[in-house]
Amino acid sequence: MTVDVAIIGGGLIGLATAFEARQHGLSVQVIEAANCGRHASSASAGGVRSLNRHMAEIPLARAALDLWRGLAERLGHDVGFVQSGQMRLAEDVAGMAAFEARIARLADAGWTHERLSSARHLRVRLPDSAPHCRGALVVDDDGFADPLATLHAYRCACLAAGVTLSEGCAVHGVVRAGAGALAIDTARGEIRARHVVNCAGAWGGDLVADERIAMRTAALQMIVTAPVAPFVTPVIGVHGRKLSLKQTDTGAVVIGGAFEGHLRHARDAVAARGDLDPGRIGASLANAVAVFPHLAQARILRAWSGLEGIMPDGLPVLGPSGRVPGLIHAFGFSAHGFALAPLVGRMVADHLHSGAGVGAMAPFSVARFGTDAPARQKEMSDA
Amino acid sequence: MSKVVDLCVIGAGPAGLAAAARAAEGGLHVLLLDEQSAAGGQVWRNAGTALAGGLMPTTQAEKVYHGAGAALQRLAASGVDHRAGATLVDIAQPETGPETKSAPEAAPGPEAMVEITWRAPFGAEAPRVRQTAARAVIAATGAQERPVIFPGAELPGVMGVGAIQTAYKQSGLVPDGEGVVLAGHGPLLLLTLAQIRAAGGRVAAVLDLGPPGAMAAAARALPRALIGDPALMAQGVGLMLRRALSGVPVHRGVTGLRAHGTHRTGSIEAVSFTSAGRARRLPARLLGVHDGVIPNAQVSRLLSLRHVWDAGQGAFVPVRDADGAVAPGIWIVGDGAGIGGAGIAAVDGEQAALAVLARTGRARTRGAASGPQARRAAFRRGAFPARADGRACHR
Amino acid sequence: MGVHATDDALICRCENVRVADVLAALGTGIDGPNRVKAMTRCGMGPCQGRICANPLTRLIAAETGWSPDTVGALRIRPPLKPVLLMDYLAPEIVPELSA
Amino acid sequence: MSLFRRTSPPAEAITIEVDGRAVNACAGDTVATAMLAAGFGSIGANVKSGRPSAPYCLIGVCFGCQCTIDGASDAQACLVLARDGMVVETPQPLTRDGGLA
Repeated sequence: MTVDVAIIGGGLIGLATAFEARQHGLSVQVIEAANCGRHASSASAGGVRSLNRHMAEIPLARAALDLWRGLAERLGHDVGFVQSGQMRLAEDVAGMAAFEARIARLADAGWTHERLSSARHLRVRLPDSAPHCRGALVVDDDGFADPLATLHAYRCACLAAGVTLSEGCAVHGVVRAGAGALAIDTARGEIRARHVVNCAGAWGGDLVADERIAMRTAALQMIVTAPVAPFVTPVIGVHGRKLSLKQTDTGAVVIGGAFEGHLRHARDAVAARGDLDPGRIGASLANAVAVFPHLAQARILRAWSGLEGIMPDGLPVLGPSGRVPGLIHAFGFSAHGFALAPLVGRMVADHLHSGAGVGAMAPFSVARFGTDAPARQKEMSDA
Repeated sequence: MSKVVDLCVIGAGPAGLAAAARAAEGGLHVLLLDEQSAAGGQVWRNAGTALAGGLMPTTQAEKVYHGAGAALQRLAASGVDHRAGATLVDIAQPETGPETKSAPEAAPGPEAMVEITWRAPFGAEAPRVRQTAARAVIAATGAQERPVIFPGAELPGVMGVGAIQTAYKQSGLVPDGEGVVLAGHGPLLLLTLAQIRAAGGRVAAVLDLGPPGAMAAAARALPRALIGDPALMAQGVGLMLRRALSGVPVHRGVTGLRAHGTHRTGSIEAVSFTSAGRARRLPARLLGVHDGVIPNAQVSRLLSLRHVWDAGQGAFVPVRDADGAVAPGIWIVGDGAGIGGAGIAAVDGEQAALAVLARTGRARTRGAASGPQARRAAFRRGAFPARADGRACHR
Repeated sequence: MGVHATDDALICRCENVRVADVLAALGTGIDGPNRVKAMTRCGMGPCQGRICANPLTRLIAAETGWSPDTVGALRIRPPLKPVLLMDYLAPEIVPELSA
Repeated sequence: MSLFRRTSPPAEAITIEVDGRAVNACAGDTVATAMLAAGFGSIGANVKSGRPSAPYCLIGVCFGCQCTIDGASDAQACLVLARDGMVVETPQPLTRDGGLA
């Protein structure tokens, strides 16, 4: 029995693609080595961000925001989306200058969603922020959502819509299998499909023997504190500091910022995990306290890490494979894929259904990694 | 001063004390971290004060703290750097070989370091988190009471029977006045009942949560289960328990336990339950509950080790090799590896220390490996009863 | 999981998660302690499972009929005890074992 | 009326401050056993509901006695030896009888 679409990887990207493909009436099977959302999806701070995006990703991020606003209703489950806005603070004149340059560059490309906020506004909106902060880059209609609730919402919606979910089923490779079909070699035997979508995250680069894509696996560390009195609604980043900070409705503060832990068993998607590096946790916390001094008194309850696939140029691989007809890549979101998941799911599903939409995915095509393509200057934005 | 310690022991109960002292006597440089305020763990809590007559009559102290005095003197003489009040924060397993997607993971070499992150004792100057590299780690973090889940369990006025024991050993406190009810089963409940009555306190009722016959079995098991030296205790305690139970209403086969009260007041108002088919409600101020003890598995879970469910203990235990090793450079000993009581814990600790000494080529002939091994087997064969206190039936 | 664990009993006293909340999560196809934790917050409090981990595994086993080994247990994360942020800012290396 | 009474011979007397009030205790007590002996039926408070919580385990497992001692808000009263002059602040002191009267 050949399924219409087989999706390799049960993270948010895979589940979103599965759900949207079902809406087009396609038969869908998700194949996940561990359990859904085991890695990157559960290590996200949940930022739904178009602020400070790489230029090529801005159209996706802005379009994704529209989907997030209606996502709970579409899936029939709460995803915890809050339009809290996102802010990126500047601690000095150089930071503000960089923001002004950024806004000018965006204006040239016709984007106006990012705006400058003065020190005075900052004092009013974030009274607990450190006095030396000079202002901020702000997107008012950005927000955040609850990664675990979103994962659960998509998983339930997929099951309700009739997606076949095969967890604990490792995939060893994908090969052509005659006209218009692909064969997926899995731990539980071969699965045939008309289309295959590679949503394998940190393991996406190894899936196709003759289309290997170099990527690095990083164990990104997250920290959560015990609840403290409400002091911030938007998600906070800082120019020149690795920090992403958010306060949830329970009052807990979630601190991320792409500080990497120690990778263990990287090659095995089930056993792979990241052990924490106390020194780097200290650095991550120092960034948080530099901007919100009162957090020094907060209590850390838990720290964890999730494995992310990091691409050399910081951009995902999205679009048809160059070597295997019927295979679509959708991985390598380099620690900023959470916000894009609902949109990527729609784009890939629409492409599977109608064949259209390749143009919108062109900036992220796997072709950019052809042997002659010059190594892109790494313009990676913060998580 | 060396940049690295040879051995870091976590926990200063019977197992940790034996492991640290044996390793130091073998010439190792040992750091002993224990979050409690003094060495001895739970069974030998506050042993120093008690044995000096500061808490209870010394005759009673010698029974309750059998073996503690010797273990504390041995620690003092061994040169172990003991940090009371130091809390373990994290253990990072040794760096495996260079981790690249293409090169398979190389096993860590003998010199691979285990990185211990810990918090200095209360009152130390911030930042209190410290890091120490150790060639080996022995975790001896002991047991905890199994939490009993019932409506009202979180109310002030409800606490573990083990906690009532701890209040007695730490500060000589005994439940006072009306409405003291003990609910549960197992030896600890009976020992606490006896201590309350010996100190002139009254117990309003005992609710037996165990299956039929558990109370009698618990009485027989008490001497060995809780107090180190079985021979010394056998007769005296049995008699004490029969007297202690006299005159105390015991409700058998209790189900549907519920505590009633508000969070504002420092005690509960009543307990309700069903016994022999009849619904009962008793006024109560303090409810002590007990459903056995289980390993404190935080360290073994932190290390992502494999565990297996031990149906007899009703808890997971980490999978270990013969010496108690669970990973390269890491051992888990004592009740944290499976409930065995103070006697086995000390042997277990000694055994792991000898394995660490052997690994660093410093195994001394004195107390060679066969010694503790033989003692351990003997102890297991005869001294410790099969689990006698039964289990509350599963839903 | 003990005949006293009625629906209104708290299985996680740090996060006020009742037995009924865990049963509701199991009803939606969630089947492991760590996914129940993600859904209900059971085990996310300061004691990090010291009170709820054993009962949670036993409750899931009793409800699903699986063995506790199949059900598994809550993963434990550092720090093992809550630590003040300011205490964790620059972990000092302690090899010198002063008094 | 306290749930516990002392039965051991009097040890060295010390005084600690709890929510602004002087409390007599003994050397060798932990802050938790000192407060239980002095009639405090609860020490900590549930982080979400603010309702008072009491020691359940007394060995550092249940966090029912989490409070601020000498300015450190990560203290567990059952793990800290009581010292003369210690300042203890319980979370939500007004939510329990005998709190900040």
